[in-house]
Amino acid sequence: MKCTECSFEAPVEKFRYLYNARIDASISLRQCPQCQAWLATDELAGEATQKVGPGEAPWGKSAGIEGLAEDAAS
Amino acid sequence: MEFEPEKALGVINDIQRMCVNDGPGFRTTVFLKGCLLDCKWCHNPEGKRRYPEIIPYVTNCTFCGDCLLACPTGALSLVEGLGPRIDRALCTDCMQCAGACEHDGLVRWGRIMSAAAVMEEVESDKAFYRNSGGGLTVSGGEPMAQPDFVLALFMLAKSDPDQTNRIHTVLDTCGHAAWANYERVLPYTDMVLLDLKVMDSAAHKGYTGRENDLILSNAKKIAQAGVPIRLRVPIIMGVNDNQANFKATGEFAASLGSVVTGLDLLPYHPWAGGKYKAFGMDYDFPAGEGYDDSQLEEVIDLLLDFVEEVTIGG
Amino acid sequence: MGRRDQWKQVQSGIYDPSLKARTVEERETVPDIACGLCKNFAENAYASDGRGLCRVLKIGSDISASPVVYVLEGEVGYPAYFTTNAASCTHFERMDFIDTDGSEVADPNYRRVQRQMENKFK
Amino acid sequence: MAAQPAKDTSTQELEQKQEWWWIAEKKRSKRLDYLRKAVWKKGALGGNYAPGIKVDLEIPQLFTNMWNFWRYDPPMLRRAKSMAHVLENMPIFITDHAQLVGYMGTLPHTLAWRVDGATMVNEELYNEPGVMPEPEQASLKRVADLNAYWAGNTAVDKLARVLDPEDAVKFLSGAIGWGAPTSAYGYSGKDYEFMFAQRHGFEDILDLIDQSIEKAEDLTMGNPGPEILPVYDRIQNWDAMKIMLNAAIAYARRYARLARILAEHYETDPKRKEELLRLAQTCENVPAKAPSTFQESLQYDHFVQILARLEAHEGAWPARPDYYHWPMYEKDVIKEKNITREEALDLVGEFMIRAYEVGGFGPRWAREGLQGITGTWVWTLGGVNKDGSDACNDLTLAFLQAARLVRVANPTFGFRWHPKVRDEVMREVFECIRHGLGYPSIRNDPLLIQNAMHWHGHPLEEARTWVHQACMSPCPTTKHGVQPMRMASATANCAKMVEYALHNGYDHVVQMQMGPKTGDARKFKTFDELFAAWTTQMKWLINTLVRTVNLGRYKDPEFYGRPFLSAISERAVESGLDVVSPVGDRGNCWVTGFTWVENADSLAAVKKLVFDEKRYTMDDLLNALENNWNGYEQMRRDFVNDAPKWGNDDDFVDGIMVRCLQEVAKHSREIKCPSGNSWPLLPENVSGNIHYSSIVGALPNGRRLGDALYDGGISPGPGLDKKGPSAVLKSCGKIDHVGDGRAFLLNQRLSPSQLAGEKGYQLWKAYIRTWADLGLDHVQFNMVSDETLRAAQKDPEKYQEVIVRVAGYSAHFVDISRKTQDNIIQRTVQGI
Repeated sequence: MKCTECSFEAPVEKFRYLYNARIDASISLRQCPQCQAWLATDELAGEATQKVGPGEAPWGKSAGIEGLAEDAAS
Repeated sequence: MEFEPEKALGVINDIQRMCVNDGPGFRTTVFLKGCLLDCKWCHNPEGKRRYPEIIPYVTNCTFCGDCLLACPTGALSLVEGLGPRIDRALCTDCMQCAGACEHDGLVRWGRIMSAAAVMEEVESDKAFYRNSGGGLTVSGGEPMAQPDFVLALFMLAKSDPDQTNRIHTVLDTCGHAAWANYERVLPYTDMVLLDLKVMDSAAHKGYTGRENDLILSNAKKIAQAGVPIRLRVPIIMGVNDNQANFKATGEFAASLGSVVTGLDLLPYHPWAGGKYKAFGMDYDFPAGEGYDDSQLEEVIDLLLDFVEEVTIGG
Repeated sequence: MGRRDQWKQVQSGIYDPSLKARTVEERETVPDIACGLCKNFAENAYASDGRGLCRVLKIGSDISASPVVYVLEGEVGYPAYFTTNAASCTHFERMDFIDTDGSEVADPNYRRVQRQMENKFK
Repeated sequence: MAAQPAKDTSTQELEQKQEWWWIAEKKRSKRLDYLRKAVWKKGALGGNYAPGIKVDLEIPQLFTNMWNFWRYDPPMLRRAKSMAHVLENMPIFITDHAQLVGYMGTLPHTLAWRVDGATMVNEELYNEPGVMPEPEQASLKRVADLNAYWAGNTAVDKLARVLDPEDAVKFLSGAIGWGAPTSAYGYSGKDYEFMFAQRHGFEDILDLIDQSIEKAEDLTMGNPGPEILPVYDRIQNWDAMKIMLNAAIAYARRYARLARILAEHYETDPKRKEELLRLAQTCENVPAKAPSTFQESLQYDHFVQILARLEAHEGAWPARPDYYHWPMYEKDVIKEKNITREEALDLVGEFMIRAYEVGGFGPRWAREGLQGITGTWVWTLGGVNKDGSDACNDLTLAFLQAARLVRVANPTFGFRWHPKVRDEVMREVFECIRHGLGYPSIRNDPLLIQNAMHWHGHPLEEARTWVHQACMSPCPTTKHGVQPMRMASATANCAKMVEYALHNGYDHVVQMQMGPKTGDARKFKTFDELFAAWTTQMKWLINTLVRTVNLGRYKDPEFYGRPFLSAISERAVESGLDVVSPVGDRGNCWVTGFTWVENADSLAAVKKLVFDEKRYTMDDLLNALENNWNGYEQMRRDFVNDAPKWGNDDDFVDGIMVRCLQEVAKHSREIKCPSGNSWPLLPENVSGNIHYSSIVGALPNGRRLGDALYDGGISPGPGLDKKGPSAVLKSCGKIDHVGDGRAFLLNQRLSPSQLAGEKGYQLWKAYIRTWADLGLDHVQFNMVSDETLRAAQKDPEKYQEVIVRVAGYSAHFVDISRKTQDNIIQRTVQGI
C-alpha cells in the first residue's frame, strides 16, 4: 500500500491501524508511519483511498469524506 | 378450490417495521412489487415490475467481471463508465449474477413470500400496535397489483377469534384497480390511504399513463362502503401544484363525506434522481428543488375549507 | 519457585519504580535510549504513570545488569518504565513515530503522553 | 469563544434548526446565563484536560502536613483531624451572582487531587502535561515532594500488599477491569433519609453522637470484660465524626462570614447585598440545623456533597433532589409563597451548575472512560413514594425545565418511569430528550424495585427509595440499604471472556497469561466446548475482580476510611463503626459489565460459520484473529454480515445472549460480597468501549484491535441493528430483567424530525409503554441529527454546546475524542 500523501510504500499492516469506518464496511482508518497522515483505507483492495485531515472522517456518516462507506440502515 | 390465505404467495420488495407515516401509530409496512400506473416522477422504480428482478447498482460496480462469468444467457455486458447493462430480452431473471457479485453491483429486488411468513414478521410488533393504535399497512408499488395477496394478509390480520387481538389494517393504494378486487378486500380493511394525484383526467393520463375516472369512482364506492379514507396528495411542481387542482381536490374530498379523516400533502423531493442514476436508468423528470413546508401554508388554508385535517407528510 | 513467589517477583517488578521516593531531577531525566522510545515497549493499560511491559523480553530479564540478562520464554513480559535506560539492550528498536496526542485514546503500543517525553519528539 | 447566532434569528427558526442551546440562552434568566458561562469545564477533552485547568495543590499540601503531624492517631481520627485542618484553612470563594456556595478546590478553575489514594495516580499527575499551576517548576517540586511522602503509603499501595500477588498483577494489567479498590476513589450513597426525611442538622447529629458516647462510657467505666474492648475504638470513631461535623459547620460559617463581609463592605447593588445577606444567613443555618427554606435545603445538600468530595474522590453523585427537597419547595413556593416559581427555577438551575462545576483529577483510564465529564452525576427523578403512590411533583417539573435552561452535561437525570406518571410530567421528560440533552434516561420503576428485592433483599418500602448509585444501579437511601462504598473496580472488560476462551487464557495485547488454560481452541470440535471455555473464563474474570473489591471493602476502615461520610450516616452514628465497614450494610453490589455484547455476537458467529455451516475452520478463524484480520477481509465481512447479530429479533443469537447472561447470573449467586449478598451483572459501558478499543484484541464478530467496542450494555452493534427499533426492543425483551442481572443499558438514537410535534410525543409515549410491556429496565436517547454532529466535527467552535448521550452519561460532543464521536454517529438512527 502506498501513502497518498508522502508516497511511502509498505505492506498494509505496516500502516498503523486506527479504527474502522463501520464494522460491516471495508473502509478503515490507518496512519502512515512516515508522514503520520491518517489514511482512509480500502481493506479489501489494500489501498489507501485518501487522506483524512483534522476535522474530517473517512466515511459516509461523518464529516469530511462523505460517501466512501454507506450510512447505517436508516 | 377454497382460498387458503396462509399459502397465498406474494412478491415483496421490503418489510419495514416501526413506520409512522403510513397510517395511525406504529406500523409495519409491507411493500409489494408491481404497479398499475406509470408516474413520471416515480420515486421507486424498483417497485414497478410485478416479478423479482435484477437491477444493476452501477455506482457500486468495480468492473471485476464476475457477473459476466455467472450469466448463463449472455444477457449481461459491462459498459465503460456505466457499469453492468442487462439485455432484458435475454435475461431470464435467474439471479445468478446477483449471487456472484461481491460488491452489490447487481441487486436482486423482490422475493416471493407466503402470507403466513409475512404475517409472522408483522405479528412480532403487536405490542407496539396495541400501545400506539398501529398495525399493518400494505403499500407498493401498488398493492392492488396483487389483490389476492392483500386479501390473504388482511384476512390473516383479522383471523384471531379474540377481537382485541386482531391487527389494524391500512391499504395504501393509488385507486386504479378493478372495483371487484377492492370489494373483496374492503371488509378486512380499517382504513384506506388513497392517492389523488391530478384531478384533471387528461393531465392524469399524461403524467401517469392512465385516466383517473376509475380512481374517482372507486373512491366514491369506498366511501359508500364506510371505510375511513385518508387522502394523499403528492405535490409535484408544474404538474398539480396549481390553485385549480387543489380546489378540485378539496371539492372531491368534501363530496366523499365524513369517511375522509384528513388529507396529507406529500411534497415532491428531488432525491430520486440519484436512485435512477445508480440503477443506470434515465430520469427525465425535471421538477425542481422541491418544497419548503412554509410554502404550503396557503394550500393548507385552502384545503381546510373542505377537510377536517391537513398535514404535511402525514 | 511456587506460584505465589513467581507472582511476587512480577509484582515487585511492576511496583518498584513508583515506590522509590525520587527527586525532580531523577524524574526529569529521560535517557537518550529509553524503553519509552522502543517499539517493543507496551505501556501499561491501567496506569499511565510510565510503567509497561516489554513485548520481547520476559520476566526474569534484567537490562541494567552487566552482562544483560535476556529471558525470552515466559508467561509475563519484562516490566520496564518509560525512563528505563535501554542503552545496553540488544532488542531495542526505535519507534518510527510515537503518538503523543493524549486527546485520543489509549493505545499501549503507540502512545506515550508523558510530559517528560515531549522534548524527545518536538 | 463560542460563536453567536445571527441576532435576528427567531426562536422558531432556531427550533427548526434544532439549535436548542441558543434557545436556552434566550430563555434563561440573566443570572443563570452568567453562572452557566462562569463555570470552568473540568471534564477531559478525550483524555486531556482543557487548557487553563490546573490541579489544586493547596488542599493536598494542607492535608499532608496534618496527616504527618497526627501520625500516631488511629486511621479515622487521623483523617478527621487532617480534614478539619483543610476545612479551616483552604481558601474559599463566592462566585458573582451566586446564591449557592461550596467548591472542592481553592479556585474555580482547579481540579481536586486526592493525594492519599494511589501512588500511580500521583505519578500520572506528575507526568501529565499542562495541569501544573504556574510557576510550573515550583509546582513540580511540590508534587515531587508530596509524591515522595506518599509513595507506597496510599490506600491502593496498602491493599496491593495484602492482595494475592497474582490477582494484584492481573488486575493492574488493565486488561480485565478498571477502578481502584478503595473508597478513596469510590462513590457513596448518602443517607438522605437520615438527613432530610428525618430532618437532622449536624448539631442534631452531634447530640445523637454525644448520647452514644455517654452510653459507651457507661461500659468503659463499668465492670471490665471482653465485651467492652471494641468500645474504646468506637469512641475514638465518634470523636472523629464530631470533629468532622464541627469542622463542617465552621466551614459553612466561613462562607457566611465572607458573604457578610462582601455585603457590608463591598457590594453596592442593594439587591445583590440582600442576596449576600440571605446567603450568609443560609450558611449559618445549614448544615448546622435542618433546612427551613428551599434555598437552605439545596445548600445543605450541596455542602454535604462537597464535603464528601473533599474527603474522597467520588466518581458518582447518587441523589433524588425532587423527592428530598420537595417539602421545602412546597413550603416556600406553593404553600407560603415566600419565593416565586421563577426564583425557585433560578435556584434549581444554579444547583445543577454548582454540581457541573465539580471536578477532580482522574487517572487516564477514568478520563478516557468518562470523556467530557469528571464523574457520572446521575440524579434520580420521579418514581414512587414509600407507599407506592406517584412521587412526581412540581419540583420534578422544575428540574426538567431548569435542565433545558442551563444545558449542562453533568449532572444528568435518570427518570423513574411507572404507569402512574402523569402526562404533564411525561411531556417535560420528552421535551428534555427532544432538546437533545440525551437525558433523562428512562428507568422502569416497578421492575427495578422488584429487581432490588430479588438480588439484595431490600424490603419493599426501602427498595422504593432507590436512587442511581452511579449511572445505572438502583440503591436505596435508607439506613441499611444505602451503599457507602461502591468501587468501580468490579468493572469487567467482558469482551476478554470470549477473547481468552479463544486464546487459551493468554492475552496477546498485554503479553501475559491471564485466564486459566481452557484448551487450544483450534482443537474444539463442538460449540459446547467453546462455550464451556467461555464459562470458565467468565468465572475466572469476575472472581478476580470481586476478590479484589471484597478485600478492598473489608480493609477500607484501616486503609482509608470516611469520617465525614460516617457522621452523616445513621448506621455509623448509631454503631460507632466507620460507615465503610460492611457491618450493618445489607450489600448492594454489582459487577459492571463493559464490552458485554461482543460475547454474544462473537459466539454466534463462530457457532454459525464454523460449527453449524462449516464454512470456516477454527484454524482459519484463529489465523485471522492472530493477524488482526489483516489479509482476511472477505472472511471478516462474512463473519460480520453472514452471522446473525444481536438486536434483530433473531433467536439464534438472542438465545446465545440469554444463555450467557443466565450463566453469569448463576455464578452471581455463588459469589458473595462482604455482607453476604450476591454480585449480579450490570452491562453498560460509559465510554469504556473506547478506552478498551486498543486493549481488546480481534474478535469473531469482525472487530479488529483498535475498533471501538459496542456502545451499550445490551445495545446492538452500531449499524448492525438492521431491523429497526422494534426488533431491538424485542431482542432486549428476551432477557429477564429481574433474574438475569441488575440492570441493562440500552442506547437508542431517534430521528428528531420524526418525533416533532404532538404526534411525535404521542408516538414516543406509545414507544415507552411498549418498552415497559416488554419488560426492559432502561432506555436512553440521542436525538441530535447526523447533520448537526457532522457540522460539529467540521466546525467545533460553533457547536460547543451540542450535548450527546455517550452511555450512562451525557457529554458535550466537542469534548469527546474523534473515535468516540464517530462511534456515536455510527449508531443507527431509529426511525420511529
